[in-house]
Amino acid sequence: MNEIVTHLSYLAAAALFIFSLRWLNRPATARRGVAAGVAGMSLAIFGTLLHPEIVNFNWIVPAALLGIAVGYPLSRVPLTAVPQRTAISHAFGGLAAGLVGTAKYVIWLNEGELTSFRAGAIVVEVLLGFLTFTGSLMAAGKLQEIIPTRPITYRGQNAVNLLLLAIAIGAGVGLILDPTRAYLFPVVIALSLTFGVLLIIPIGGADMPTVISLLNSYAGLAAVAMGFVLENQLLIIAGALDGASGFILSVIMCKAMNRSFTNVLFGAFGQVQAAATGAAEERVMKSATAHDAADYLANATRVVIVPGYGMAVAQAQHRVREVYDALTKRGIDVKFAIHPVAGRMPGHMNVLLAEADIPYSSLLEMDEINPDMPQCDVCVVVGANDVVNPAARTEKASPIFGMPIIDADKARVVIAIKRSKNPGFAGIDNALFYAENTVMVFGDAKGVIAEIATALKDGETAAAA
Amino acid sequence: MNEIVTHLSYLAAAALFIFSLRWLNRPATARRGVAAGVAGMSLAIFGTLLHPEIVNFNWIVPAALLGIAVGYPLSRVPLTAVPQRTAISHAFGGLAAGLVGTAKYVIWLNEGELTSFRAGAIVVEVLLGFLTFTGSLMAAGKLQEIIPTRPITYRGQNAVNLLLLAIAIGAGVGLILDPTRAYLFPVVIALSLTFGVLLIIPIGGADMPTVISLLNSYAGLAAVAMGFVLENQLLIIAGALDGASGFILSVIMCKAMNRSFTNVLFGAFGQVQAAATGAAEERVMKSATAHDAADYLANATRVVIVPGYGMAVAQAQHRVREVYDALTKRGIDVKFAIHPVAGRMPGHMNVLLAEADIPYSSLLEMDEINPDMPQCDVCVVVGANDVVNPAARTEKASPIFGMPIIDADKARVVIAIKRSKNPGFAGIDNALFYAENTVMVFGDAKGVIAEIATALKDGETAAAA
Amino acid sequence: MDQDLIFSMLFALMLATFVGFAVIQNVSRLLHTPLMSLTNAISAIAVVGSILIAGEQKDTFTTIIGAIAVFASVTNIVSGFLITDRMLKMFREKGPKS
Amino acid sequence: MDQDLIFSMLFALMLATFVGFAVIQNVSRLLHTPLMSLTNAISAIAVVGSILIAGEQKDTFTTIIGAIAVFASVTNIVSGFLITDRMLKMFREKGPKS
Ligand SMILES: NC(=O)c1ccc[n+]([C@@H]2O[C@H](COP(=O)([O-])OP(=O)(O)OC[C@H]3O[C@@H](n4cnc5c(N)ncnc54)[C@H](OP(=O)(O)O)[C@@H]3O)[C@@H](O)[C@H]2O)c1
Ligand SMILES: NC(=O)c1ccc[n+]([C@@H]2O[C@H](COP(=O)([O-])OP(=O)(O)OC[C@H]3O[C@@H](n4cnc5c(N)ncnc54)[C@H](OP(=O)(O)O)[C@@H]3O)[C@@H](O)[C@H]2O)c1
Repeated sequence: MNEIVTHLSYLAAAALFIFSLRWLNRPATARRGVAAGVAGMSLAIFGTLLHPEIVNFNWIVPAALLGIAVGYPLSRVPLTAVPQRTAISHAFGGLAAGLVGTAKYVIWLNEGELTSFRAGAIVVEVLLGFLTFTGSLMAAGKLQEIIPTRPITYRGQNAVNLLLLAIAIGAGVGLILDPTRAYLFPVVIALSLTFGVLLIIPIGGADMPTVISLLNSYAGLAAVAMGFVLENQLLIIAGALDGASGFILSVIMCKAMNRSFTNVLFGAFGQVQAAATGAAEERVMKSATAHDAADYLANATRVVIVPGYGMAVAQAQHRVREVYDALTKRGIDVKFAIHPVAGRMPGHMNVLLAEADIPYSSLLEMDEINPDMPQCDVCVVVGANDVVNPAARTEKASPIFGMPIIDADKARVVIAIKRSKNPGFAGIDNALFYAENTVMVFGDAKGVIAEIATALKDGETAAAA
Repeated sequence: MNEIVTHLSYLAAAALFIFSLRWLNRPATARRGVAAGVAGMSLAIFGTLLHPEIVNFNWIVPAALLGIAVGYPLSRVPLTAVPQRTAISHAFGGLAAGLVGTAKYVIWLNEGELTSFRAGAIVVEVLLGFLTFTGSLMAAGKLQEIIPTRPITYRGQNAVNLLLLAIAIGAGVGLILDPTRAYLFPVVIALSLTFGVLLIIPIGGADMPTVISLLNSYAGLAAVAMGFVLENQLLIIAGALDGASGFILSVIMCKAMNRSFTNVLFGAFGQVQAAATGAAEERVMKSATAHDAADYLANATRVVIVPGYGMAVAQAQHRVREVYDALTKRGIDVKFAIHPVAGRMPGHMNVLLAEADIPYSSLLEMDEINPDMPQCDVCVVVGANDVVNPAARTEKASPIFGMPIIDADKARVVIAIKRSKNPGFAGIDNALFYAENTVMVFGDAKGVIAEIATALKDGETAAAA
Repeated sequence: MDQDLIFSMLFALMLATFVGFAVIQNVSRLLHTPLMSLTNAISAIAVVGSILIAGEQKDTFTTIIGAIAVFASVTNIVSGFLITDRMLKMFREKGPKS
Repeated sequence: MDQDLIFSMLFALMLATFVGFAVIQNVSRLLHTPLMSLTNAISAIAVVGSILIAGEQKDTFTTIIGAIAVFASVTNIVSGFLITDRMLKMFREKGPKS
């Protein structure tokens, strides 16, 4: 009887998870999607707690409470830290998978219930799980810049990795052939943990978001493997959904950067940093004050704002909103140009601007806005860099060559707001900032934008004077 | 070993079926979809033939050959007969499901392997299977007009049907409670056969296409039930795909006719025939010759052609193509307005016009073309009637009230080609044909259009003269 | 027959229904007639069951009706796929000629 | 463990992958960040396995790592769903104000 209830709740949970993602297709139904997800998860847990094998909750309850205690604060991090949070929770996911796999192995080993199939499934689960664990921690570290974001490479790196991989596979096969070869199991664990580290080390910080999505799908696959271990379809389905999502997102990002997976994973992207920035100093930038910027804006009729990672760092979205309001109040048409990889996550800018209550009807995707850029009077680049770097169009040599960009340079006047002459995430110089029609306003985005906003509101601008 | 091969081929088959439908999303990949379908089916059969239970092929091979012999001609029917063919093959599908269910019952009964679950699954399979069988035959008959297309109703009809349904369910439950109650099985079969007939009788010919789609999904569900009987996931998946398709298509049709399922199934739609046509005679129609029509066309700049069932009956699509060529050669812009339920199947007109090699870029859906109708100089209605009947917009009383239509009446001049003053499928009068700006050209569509085409080609039109 | 298998079939049904709706909704209106005949052919998957019955030959009665089922399903497979392909052959991308 | 069950799981995997791709591809670009955190929460379904291990209590070692797994999964569930909802709350349809 209980068993049937469990089965039914798993069935319902799987369906709810699918609806959950389905409803995420547009903002109107998105929150219902979350509700469905929560319902599904609750059903899954409920169904699990009915399992007769569970002798008591003495360990489960405290662990769960601790999880809630840690989970809640993790959900309140500033939006700029979302990528790191995501990475960390992938780490947790991977850890859980790895541990469950290990436990199952130990239990079945003692009970002599190990089949080759089970051993195989466990090996895959443990490999993916622990690899995701350390890999995600590394990624989080690089995003938080605790670990040097530069790709770290050394001679024979690939050789070493391949060797380790070979050993890991060997050990795995060994376990499948004779599941009781317990001594091989720690080897698999150790190797997958090391592997996670070694795979991330040579990848530059600029590619971490892509890596995170990839780890996302690994975590999903680990869940799938767990499903095969526990003979549980719900795990397989939820895992597959997760895997698909992570995969699709990373593909989208690679496309938006015009890079291949292999290039992202082994390209050691972002090394050129030093070299590139060296060249920067020679040419001159025209710098201006926030007040000048306000004047330009006041006299424009069509304004396009290009937000980038800098806006996120500075938490400037609310100030940007003030400028948006001030301008629209003056009857000036203001649009936001959202590059698919602006910021550090897909959709990063959308979330920030939504937080600042900017109607998403005025957020345009790159492809929609580019044709209109030549008609744009003033283009304000708020802490964006790579996504408006014309080198992507022109310089074959550039590491971002071929990456579709927002044609900020086509605007009549470009106002670029950033703190310094430093390059962006890709670590390369940006010709836009030296262009004829560009003026730089140096300073923290939040401060600068705030000044502009006040200038516009007090109407103490050339136009109003 | 064999077993694994079978499992694998079923798995691959299921995936191929999904791709098959996926690739049908656009004409470019559609034929690949058929290839995938064929591959999937071949794999499924291959995997099945490996089953050890199969003692010999003495019965299978001849039966299959006979099937090929009958199937081939069935695939060569004229496109106008496609609805009937579809109905017939649903009948075959239902029959197969019903028979397999029956056989399984008998076999398991003798071997004493009947469980309640199996009995239940079999009952569902048999019910749906045989119901689809007779129902589809009836539908085919009505479409072929062997059986009177008028809805046949009598007092207490629903009461009778409900009673039968109750008995059927009772018998089914009886079998589930005690699967060995063999005497109940024939009752179920008999009832489902009768049911198929009774359900279709009260439905008018005009609704047969919707009914066919519905039967399509019943056939799918029967396959699903068979899957549960044989514990075969491939059957479940293929059946579910089929069920979804049939359901979606019938919903689309109902929407396009602004009718509800219940109204379609129990509305006895199309009875009003006689009554409605009675009114027709009073008002006058302006009739004209094919030659006049050619003149109108030659002097137009924007022409819209509205094809309907009549074009299909007359097989006039190739002549229409000639007119299309002649007009475009004269630099006249010609578009086709396709109503979602024009003809007798969803997409009926698209297939016919595609057969006549008319680029589908010039086929516009109702919603696309309606806004432009007022700018249309001449609208040629070729054997269409209900789909251009303004009553749907104006007359609350009309059975088709609220059905979205193509606004032919908004065109400057309307040329309507049909054989007589008879009403269309819905059996109701059409004000369009009496309108100020409408001229009727009576005659078989093929003949009339052919005349128009020659007139246009020989350039012996008012314009050219 | 054990629960796990029953439920694994229910899972398949649930998932396949989602797939079905997702896939069919993307089929171009242009191709709804071919869609009908294609799903038609696919639903002839009943051939699997038919072959088993006609092949097991437990007794004459079931063998005969099994054979009839094979005949019916094969008919659908052949006619369904052939007519679909026949229709699709007609759809060719091309600009209006003049 | 018998074949039928293994294959029924493979069927589930195959179908779920199709569903996943179909569903995710329809997610609006606007919501890709929430999508990441939502799938994140969903993949914490590993909680099922964790609870079983921590509940069976076969031996201290497995019980402890089971408990750790429960902790890790619950953390993801809580933070994942909460942050997703927090982000989505910000998306409100409205015309630009003036
Ligand atoms: N979004 C994704 O999913 C994703 C995925 C993979 C990779 N990426 C990469 O991330 C990058 C995104 O491009 P992006 O243009 O958005 O960002 P970016 O290229 O990293 O440039 C950010 C700019 O903001 C400025 N900045 C930083 N903090 C600031 C502050 N407090 N106030 C004002 N300015 C500040 C920095 O210049 P200063 O230091 O001089 O201030 C920097 O030039 C691309 O290279 C993309 O390939 C994104
Ligand atoms: N397509 C679908 O999926 C679907 C589904 C459900 C219902 N239906 C129904 O089917 C109907 C379709 O509307 P429709 O306008 O396409 O067709 P219609 O309303 O049935 O009208 C067809 C017209 O063509 C004329 N006609 C017949 N044979 C002809 C020939 N050889 N030459 C010239 N004219 C000929 C008939 O008039 P004469 O007899 O005077 O020639 C008739 O008025 C609607 O009522 C719709 O609801 C369609």
